[in-house]
Amino acid sequence: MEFAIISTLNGVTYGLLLFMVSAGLTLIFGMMGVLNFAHASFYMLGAYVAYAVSSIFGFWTGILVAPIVVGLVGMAVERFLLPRVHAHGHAHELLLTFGLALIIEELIKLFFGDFPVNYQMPEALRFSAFEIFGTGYPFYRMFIGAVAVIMFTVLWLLLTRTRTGIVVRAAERLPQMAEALGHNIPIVFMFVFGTGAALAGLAGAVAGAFYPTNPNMGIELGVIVFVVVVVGGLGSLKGSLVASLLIGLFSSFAVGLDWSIAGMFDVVGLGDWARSVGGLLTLELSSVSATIPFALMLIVLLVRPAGLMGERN
Amino acid sequence: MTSIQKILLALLLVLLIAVPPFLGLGWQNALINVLISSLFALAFNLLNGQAGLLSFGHAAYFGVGAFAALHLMIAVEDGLFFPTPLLPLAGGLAGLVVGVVAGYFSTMRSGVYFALVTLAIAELFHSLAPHLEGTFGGEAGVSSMRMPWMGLGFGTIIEVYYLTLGWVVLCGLALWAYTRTPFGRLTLALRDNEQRVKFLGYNAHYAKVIVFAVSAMMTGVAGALLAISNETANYSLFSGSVSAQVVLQTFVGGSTVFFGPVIGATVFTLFSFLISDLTRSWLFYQGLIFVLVMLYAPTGIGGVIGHHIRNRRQLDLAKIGGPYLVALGGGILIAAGTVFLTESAEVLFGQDYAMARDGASGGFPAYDLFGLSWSPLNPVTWLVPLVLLCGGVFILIRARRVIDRLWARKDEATTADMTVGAGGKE
Amino acid sequence: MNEITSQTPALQLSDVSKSFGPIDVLQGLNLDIRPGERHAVIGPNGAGKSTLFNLISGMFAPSSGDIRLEGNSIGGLSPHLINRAGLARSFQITNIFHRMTVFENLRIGVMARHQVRYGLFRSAAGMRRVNDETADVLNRVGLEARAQSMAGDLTYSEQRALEIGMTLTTGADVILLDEPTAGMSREETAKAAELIRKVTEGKTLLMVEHDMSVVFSLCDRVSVLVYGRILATDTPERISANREVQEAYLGQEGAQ
Amino acid sequence: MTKFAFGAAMALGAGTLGAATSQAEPLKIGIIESLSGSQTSTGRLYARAVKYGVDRINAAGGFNGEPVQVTEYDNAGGASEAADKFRQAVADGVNIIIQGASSAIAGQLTEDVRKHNLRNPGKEMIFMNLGGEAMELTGDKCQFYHFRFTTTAPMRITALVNAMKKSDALGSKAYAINQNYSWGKDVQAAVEAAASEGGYEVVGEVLHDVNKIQDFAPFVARIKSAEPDTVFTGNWSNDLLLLMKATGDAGLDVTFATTFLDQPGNIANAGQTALGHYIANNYDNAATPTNEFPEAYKAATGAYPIFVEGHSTFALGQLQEALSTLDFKGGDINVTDIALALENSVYQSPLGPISVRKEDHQTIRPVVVSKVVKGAKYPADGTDMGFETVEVIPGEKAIYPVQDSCQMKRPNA
Repeated sequence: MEFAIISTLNGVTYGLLLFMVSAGLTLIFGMMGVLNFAHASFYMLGAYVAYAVSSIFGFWTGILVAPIVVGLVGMAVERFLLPRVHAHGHAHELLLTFGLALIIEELIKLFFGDFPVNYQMPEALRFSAFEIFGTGYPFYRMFIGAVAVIMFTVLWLLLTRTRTGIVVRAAERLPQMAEALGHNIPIVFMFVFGTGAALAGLAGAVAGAFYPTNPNMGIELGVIVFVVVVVGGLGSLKGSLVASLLIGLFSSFAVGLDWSIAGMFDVVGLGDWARSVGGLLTLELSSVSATIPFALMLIVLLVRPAGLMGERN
Repeated sequence: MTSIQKILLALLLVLLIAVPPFLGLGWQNALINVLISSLFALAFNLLNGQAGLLSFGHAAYFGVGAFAALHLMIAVEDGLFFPTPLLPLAGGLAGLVVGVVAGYFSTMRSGVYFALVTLAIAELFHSLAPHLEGTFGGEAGVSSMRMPWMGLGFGTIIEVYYLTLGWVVLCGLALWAYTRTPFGRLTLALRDNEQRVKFLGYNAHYAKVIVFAVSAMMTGVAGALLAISNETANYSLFSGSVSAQVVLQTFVGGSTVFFGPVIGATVFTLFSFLISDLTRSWLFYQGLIFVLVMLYAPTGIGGVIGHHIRNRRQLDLAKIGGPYLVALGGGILIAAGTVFLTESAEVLFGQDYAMARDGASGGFPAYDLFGLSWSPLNPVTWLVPLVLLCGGVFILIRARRVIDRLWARKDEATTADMTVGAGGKE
Repeated sequence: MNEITSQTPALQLSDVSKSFGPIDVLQGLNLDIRPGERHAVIGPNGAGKSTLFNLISGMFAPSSGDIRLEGNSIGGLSPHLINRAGLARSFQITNIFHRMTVFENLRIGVMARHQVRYGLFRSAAGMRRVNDETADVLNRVGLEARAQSMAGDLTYSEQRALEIGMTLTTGADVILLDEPTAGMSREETAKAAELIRKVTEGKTLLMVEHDMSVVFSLCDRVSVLVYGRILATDTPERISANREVQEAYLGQEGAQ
Repeated sequence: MTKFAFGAAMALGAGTLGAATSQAEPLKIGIIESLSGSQTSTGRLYARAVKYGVDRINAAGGFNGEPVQVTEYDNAGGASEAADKFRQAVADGVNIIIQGASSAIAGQLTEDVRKHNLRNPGKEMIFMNLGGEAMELTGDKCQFYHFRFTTTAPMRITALVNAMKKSDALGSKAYAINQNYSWGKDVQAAVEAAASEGGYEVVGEVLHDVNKIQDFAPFVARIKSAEPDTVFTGNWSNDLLLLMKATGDAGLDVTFATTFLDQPGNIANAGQTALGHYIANNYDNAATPTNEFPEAYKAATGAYPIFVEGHSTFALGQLQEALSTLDFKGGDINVTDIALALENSVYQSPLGPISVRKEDHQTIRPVVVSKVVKGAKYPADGTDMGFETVEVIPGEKAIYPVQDSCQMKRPNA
C-alpha cells in the first residue's frame, strides 16, 4: 500500500513534468503538422536562459524571462526558417528542426561548457510539502505539477473557448478559407509556434531547477517526449496529458516490480526453462523500464496510430 | 547513365584502386570510412529517395549487420571454414531478415508515422542490446580478428581497404541496377503515388516490405564492413546518432540524385577526419552546414550539381562563372567570420580562459587564435569578424542577384523546369 | 464469348450499403452491369457516386451486401486483388505518377499484367513485350508524342487521357471511369468521349459522368443515384423522360 | 599498369616505413579521449592531466634525446570512433595510447592494441588505461600491453567498507543501487563480497538503465522500504546526481557510499544534500600530506586537480619512472622494453607508492576515502563544501586477488 501510494504520487508528478514538455510539441504538431525535433532543445534552452538570468536577477525573473526568450526564438524559426523548406514537404521541415536541435545543443556547450550548471531553486522553495509514511514530499515537485495543471487548463480554455483558439483550429483545417475570412494566418502560425516553444522554455526553466541542467538534458528527455506525444495521439492535448501520466506512473511502478518474462513462465511451470534460455526472458522489468516506453510507442503506432486520444485521419 | 557519366565513374574507380597505396595509413583508413558511409547512405537512400520513406532508425540494420559479421568472424577464428572476404554476406543476410520483419511492421504506416516506427524499432535495439550480453556483448561489445585467407593476411589497412572497395562498388552498382529493374521503377511509382499503385494491381505493402528489406540488407553489408574494419562492434552502433548521421549525409549530398548520398557521405566523413581533432566545435559546424543546405539548397549538393548539368546547354559558363566565383568569395568571408566568432566563444567561455581570468584577477587577458593574439576589450577584435560577415553577406547578396538574373534569362529562353529555387544559392 | 458469361452480369451489386459512422451514404443498392455494356451513373453532388466507385474498386469495404465481378465476390477485397480479378478504375482527381514519364506511367500497369510485378533481377528497359504493349496503349490514347515527358508536365486533358490509359494497361475487362471529362472544354469533352468509345471497345464500362451529352452519345444505359439509392436504371432516352428523375436531378441541374 | 603501380606503391610504402626509424625517434603518446559527446567533460580533464604529465617528462629532458610528443584524438564517446582514431594513431606512429573516460572504449582499445601487436611484431603499442574500471580488462581481456592506472570496484568498495566501519558510519544494513552494465554489476558484486568483512547485511539491490532515468523518486521509495543505513552506488554523472537529489528531497536519512561524487558540478548541484556522504577514489587534494602537488598542478594548468587529474598525473609519473630506467641511445624505441620497465616501476605518489601487479597489470595503489563536509580545505565547485579525508587505505590493503580468467601471454624475451 505504501509502495502504491508513494509510487502514484511520484508517477503523477513525473507525468505532469512530461506533459509540460510535450504540451508545446503537441500544440505545434496539432496546429501546424510540423513534428518539431528541436522541441527538447527549446526545453534545454529554457533551462539555460533561466539559469543565466536567475544568476543575476533572481529565480523568478529567470522563470519569467526564459519562456519569453525561447518563445521569440521559436517565432523566429517559424517566421524565417520553416517557410524556406515548406515547399519541400514535411520531411524537410522535420529535418530542419533536427538540424536546429544539433546547433542549439552545440551552442549551449560552447557558451556554458559540458558540465551541469549550478541552476538551483531558491532555498525558500526547498521544503517538504507534507510527510507521508515518514518520507518528506518536496514542495517543488508539487510546484512542477501545479504549473503543468495550470498550463493544461489555460491551453484547453484558449483553444476551445476563445475566438483566437477557434481561428487557430480553423486555420489548421482550412488555411485558405480562414485567410479569406480575413485572418492573418502566417501571424497565427507564428504565434502558435512561438507559444509551443515558450511552453517548452517554461518547462525547462521550472524543471531545470529540480533536475540537473546540462547539455544532455534535451536529448535525454527528448525521446521520451516523442513517446508521450505519439502514445497520446499526435496533436491531441488531452491525449498528451493521459499518455504523460500513464508513462509517469508506469516508470514509477516499474522500478518496484522485479517482473521478467521468465517469472511469467513460472505460472505454467516453465520458469526454470526460461531462465536457462536467458537473454530477453530473464530481463527484469525494473532494469529495462526505460525500454518499455519505446515498446509501448511501437505498439500504439502499429495498432492505433492515432494514439489514445487522437482523431483518426 | 550517359557515356560521360560512365567515363567519370570508371575514372573514379581507377583512382580509388590506384591511389590509396601511395597514401598514408590515416588516409587509407579515412577512405575506408568514406566507402562504408557511402554504401550506408546509398542503402538508406534506396528507401528515402527512391521509395519516399524517411527512416529514422537505420542504425538498427547497420548494427545487426555488424554483429552478424562479427559472430561469423568469431566462428572463423574458432576454426570454421569460411572465406574472410565473404564475411559481409552474413551482414547482408542478417540485415535482410531483420529488415523483412521490421519492414513488415513499419511500412504499415507512412509519412511521419513511418519515421516514428523506425525510430522506435531502433531505440528498442539500442536499449535492449546492452542487456543481452550473449549476443551483443554488453557495453564492451564483441570483438574478433580477421583471419588470413588464401595468402591474404587482412592484417594491413590497405587489404581491408580493397576488400571494402570491392564490396562497396559491387553493392553500389547493384543498387544502381536495382533502379533499372521493373521493381526499381515500381519503387519510384510508390514514392509518387502509392494509391494508384494499389489500383494497378500491386500489393503496395508487399512491395514496400521488399524495398525496405533490400535497403536493410545493403545497410547490413555496410555494417558488416565496419565490423570487419574495426574487428569489434558494440551496442552504440544502434544509437540514434548513427541513424541521424546517415540522414544528415544523405540530405546534404542530395537525396534526389542517385549518387548524391555518396557526396554527402564523403564530405561529412572527410570533414570529421580533417576537422574533428582541430576544433572542439566541429559538431557545431557540421550542424550549421546541414541547416544551411536544408535552407538554401534543399535538394542537396548533388541536386544542385544535377540541376546545373541538366541545364548545361543553356548556361553560358563564361558569363555565370564570374558571379559564381564572387559568390564563393562572399561565402568564404562569411565562413571565416563565423569560424572566428565560434572559436573566440570557445576560448572565451572555456575553462582555460576562466582560469586565465583568475590569474589576471578578473580582467580580460588577450587570447591566442590563428596564431595571433586578440584582446577581448579591443574593438578591433570584434571588428574583424563583423567586417568579414557584413562584407561576405553584402557580396553574396549582390552576386546572387546577378546569378538569379542570369538564370531567369536562361529560363525565359527555354521554359525548362526549375526544381531548385535558384542556382546561385549554394 | 460463351453463353454463360454473357448471362452472368459483368458486375453485380446486391443490396450494398455503406455508412460512415452515423451517416448512411449508400443504402441497399442493387445494380447489374451486363458484359460489354457502357453504363453511366449520374446523380447530384453528394449522392454517393464516388463512394460507390470506391466500394467496387476496393478502397472501402461495403458495410453490408455483396459485390460480384463476373460471378466472383469481390466485396471487401483489397484494391490490388480486385484489379487482378479484372477491374480497373480511373480517378476523378487526376491520380498519376507526376515525377515519372508518360511511358513509365503506363508501363507500371502493363508490368502488373505480365507477372513481372516484383522483378528484381532483370532490366526494365529490356522487357520487349512489356514495352511493346506500353507503346500500344500509348498510341491508343494518343500520347505517343509525349512518351518521354514527365507526367506532371502534361496539359490537363493530356493527363486525363493518361489517366484513362492507365486503366487500360492492366488488361481489365471491366473499366470504371470517374468523371473522365470533368473540367474540360466542350471541344475537349467531345474528343475525350470519342477516345473513351474507342479504347473501351469490347470491354464493360461503368462511368460517373455529369455531362449529359457524353452520357447520351456513349452509354447504353444510365442509373440515377440520389441520396444513396438507385432511383432508376434505363436507356438514356427513357431516363431523360422519367419525371421522377427530372424532379430529383435534371431539374435541379437545369436550375444551376 | 594498375598492378605495377600497386606493387611499386607497396615497395615504396615499406621503404618509407623502414627509413623513418633510422634517426632519433621521439616517444609518441596518443590521447584517444571523449572530446565531444556526452562524456566530453571527463575526457577533457583526462587530456589536460596527461598533457601536464608529459610536460613534466619533457621538462626533465624528454626521452631518447627528444621531447615526448603528445597528440589528442577525439573519439566522440563512441567505441567505433575510437577504433577509427586508434588506426589514425597507428598511422601517426604513436607508441603509447591513453584513454580514461569510458570502460567500453577501454575495452575496444585494449583489443585493438592486442591485435595490432600480434600483427606488427617489433612495432608494439602500449595502452595506458586511466579510467576503464571494468573487471574484464584485467580478467578475460587482460594482456601484456595493457596497464590499468586506476582502481576497480572491489578496491573502492573495500576501502569504503574499511574506512566507514572504522569511523562508525557504515551501519548494519546496506543497499546497492547501480547502473545496469558491467561497472554497476562489478560494484554490486563487490558490495556483496565485502558484506562479511564489513559486518553488514545487503538488504536490497537494484540495477537500473544507464543515463536514461529522469526521475529517481521511485527508486528512493524502493530504497526507503528496505530501511538501509548505507547505500552503495557506483553511479556517475546524472545518475548519481538525480539519485542523491531525489534522496535529499524525500528527506531519507541514509549515508551514501559513492565512487564518483567528485565529478565537477556534482557538489554544487546536489547542494546541502551532499553533506555527510562518502566517496572512495584514487586521489583527493585534501589527502596529500603537503599541498605541493595540488599547487604545482594549479600553477601549471590554472586549476586544482579535482577529479581524475590526480591519478592520471601519477600514471604519467610512473611512466616517467619507467622511462628513466631505459636508454635507447637515440635509436629505435622498443615498446616492449617500456612495458617491462613499467611492470617493475614503483611511483611514489603523495598518497603512497603505486606499483604494477605483474600477473594482470592492475596497479596496486592507495585508495582515498573522503566525506563531504562544510568548510573543507579545498572547496568544491565554488561552494563552501568539499571533501575531508577519512582515511587513505594503502594499496596492499585495497587490492584484490588476480582474477582466474586472466591468462596473460608474456612476450618471449
